[in-house]
Amino acid sequence: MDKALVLELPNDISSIEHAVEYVMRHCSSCTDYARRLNLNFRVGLTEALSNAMLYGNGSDPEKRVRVEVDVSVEEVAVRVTDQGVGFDPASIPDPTLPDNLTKSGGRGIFLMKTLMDEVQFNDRGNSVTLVLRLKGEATV
Amino acid sequence: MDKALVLELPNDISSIEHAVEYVMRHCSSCTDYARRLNLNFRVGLTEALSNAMLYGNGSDPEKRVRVEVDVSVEEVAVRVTDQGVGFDPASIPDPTLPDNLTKSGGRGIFLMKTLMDEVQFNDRGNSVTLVLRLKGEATV
Amino acid sequence: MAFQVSKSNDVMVIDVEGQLIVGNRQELKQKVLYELEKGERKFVVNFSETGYIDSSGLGVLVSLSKKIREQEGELRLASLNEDLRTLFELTKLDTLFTIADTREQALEGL
Amino acid sequence: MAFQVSKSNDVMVIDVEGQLIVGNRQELKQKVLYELEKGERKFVVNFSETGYIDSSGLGVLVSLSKKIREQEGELRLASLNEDLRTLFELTKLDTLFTIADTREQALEGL
Ligand SMILES: Nc1ncnc2c1ncn2[C@@H]1O[C@H](COP(=O)(O)OP(=O)(O)O)[C@@H](O)[C@H]1O
Ligand SMILES: Nc1ncnc2c1ncn2[C@@H]1O[C@H](COP(=O)(O)OP(=O)(O)O)[C@@H](O)[C@H]1O
Repeated sequence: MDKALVLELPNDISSIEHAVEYVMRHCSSCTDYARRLNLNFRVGLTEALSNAMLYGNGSDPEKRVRVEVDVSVEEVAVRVTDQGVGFDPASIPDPTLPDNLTKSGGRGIFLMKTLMDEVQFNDRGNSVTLVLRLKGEATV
Repeated sequence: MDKALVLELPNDISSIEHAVEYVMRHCSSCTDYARRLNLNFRVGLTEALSNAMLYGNGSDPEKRVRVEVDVSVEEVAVRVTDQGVGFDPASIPDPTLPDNLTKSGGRGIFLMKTLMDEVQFNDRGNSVTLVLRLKGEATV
Repeated sequence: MAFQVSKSNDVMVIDVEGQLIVGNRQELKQKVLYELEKGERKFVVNFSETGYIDSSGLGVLVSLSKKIREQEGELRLASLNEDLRTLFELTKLDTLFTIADTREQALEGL
Repeated sequence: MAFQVSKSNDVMVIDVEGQLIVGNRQELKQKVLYELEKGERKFVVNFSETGYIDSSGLGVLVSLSKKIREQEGELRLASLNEDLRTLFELTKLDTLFTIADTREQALEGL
């Protein structure tokens, strides 16, 4: 991944909103895709950042989150890496199953996967790469 | 310097404006200092970034600029580092001298020094730290 | 970013101005639970001024809805824009909530 | 970010909307030099819609002013807000330019 833009964020959930907005503005080729950017990308990145800060880094203010953004004409890719021990994303239950629908949590990774064109975790599970394609069919 | 926020920017002058705006928003304790932030800090950081990209990195698109931001209640400090060979800031002439007034260049470092409370270059000259104090007297 | 609480007859209406996200969901939760404890039972959360809800925002609505129903109250949602509605549809939460097109429609018959 | 060029009698007025900075100073330079080559001699750069000028923006104004004077023309600046005026004062460029409070005042007697 060609690291066009890199952010290292403090582990502070109040920094998420501005960071997401900044990354969105950085993607100047994205203006034609306002809806997919505003909904799909914004939600995907926000979920990845809050998981990194809350679970990966366990809300530890000393820890940091690294965000690598790579924009091309075809796609925008963002990798979010936390300093945690990781987890097994395959173990996350489907939040849309009737039994899970009334649970207050468990929708972050589902939304990421549903809204982004590609979601890839590293083996350890402390780094996730989200890809939104700017050409071709929109899935949602 | 406690690295509250770190940006690694592509060496692209069109990325300066959004980066400056993002850093300014990151400084939430700065809202009481709108004028000093909007004028002094914005100009100081913009000048440091464009010098890093144009001179330090010689407009090379492969090079990168590192921005480290540290905000406390007392001050906001930003370090801008390029991948160049550096220069001797003491050699820069005063652009307000009559002979220099009609030159088109040479005002960037002067403005940085005039508008920020502290401007410190490293020995090599490829890294500058700008400090804006949020308490006490405003110099400009 | 603010939650405006107002009363319309016996219904508490909460306008979400800005975002409902991980950073401020507790504030909404506390405001609604405070009114519930004071004895209020009918709630409308109005999203006409809302830019964005994340998964923890959705979560807080689910948990509030449960708490309100336990007290035999009712929570309705109103004025979701297209993006927000998509989020409810994807997560199937549109089947869990009564969602009205407008604040006025949400108030009708509550 | 845009430069609006309009003509008021025999004066070219350029409105700077947004910023005049390292990223777009060449655009302003080219627009003014184009008009100068076409024979225009009187210029007002109006900053009432300008958020911010950096040192290279100042530099481009200095170099344009020189080029215009070489052709026996005149460049005036107008409507600098307090922050922008401070930049001109700090760099002593307020002594180099005719700066009018408003666009109308700049046009008077040009
Ligand atoms: N970066 C991470 N590091 C460690 N665990 C994680 C990470 N991201 C997610 N998880 C785990 O996956 C679970 C599901 O996450 P998610 O789908 O976002 O829903 P929620 O945040 O509501 O729990 C979390 O509760 C957490 O246990
Ligand atoms: N980061 C840097 N690396 C190398 N040289 C620099 C750097 N910053 C400034 N300089 C040198 O200092 C000179 C003066 O810079 P400045 O005061 O910003 O005015 P200007 O940008 O108009 O030349 C530049 O022309 C350049 O030679």
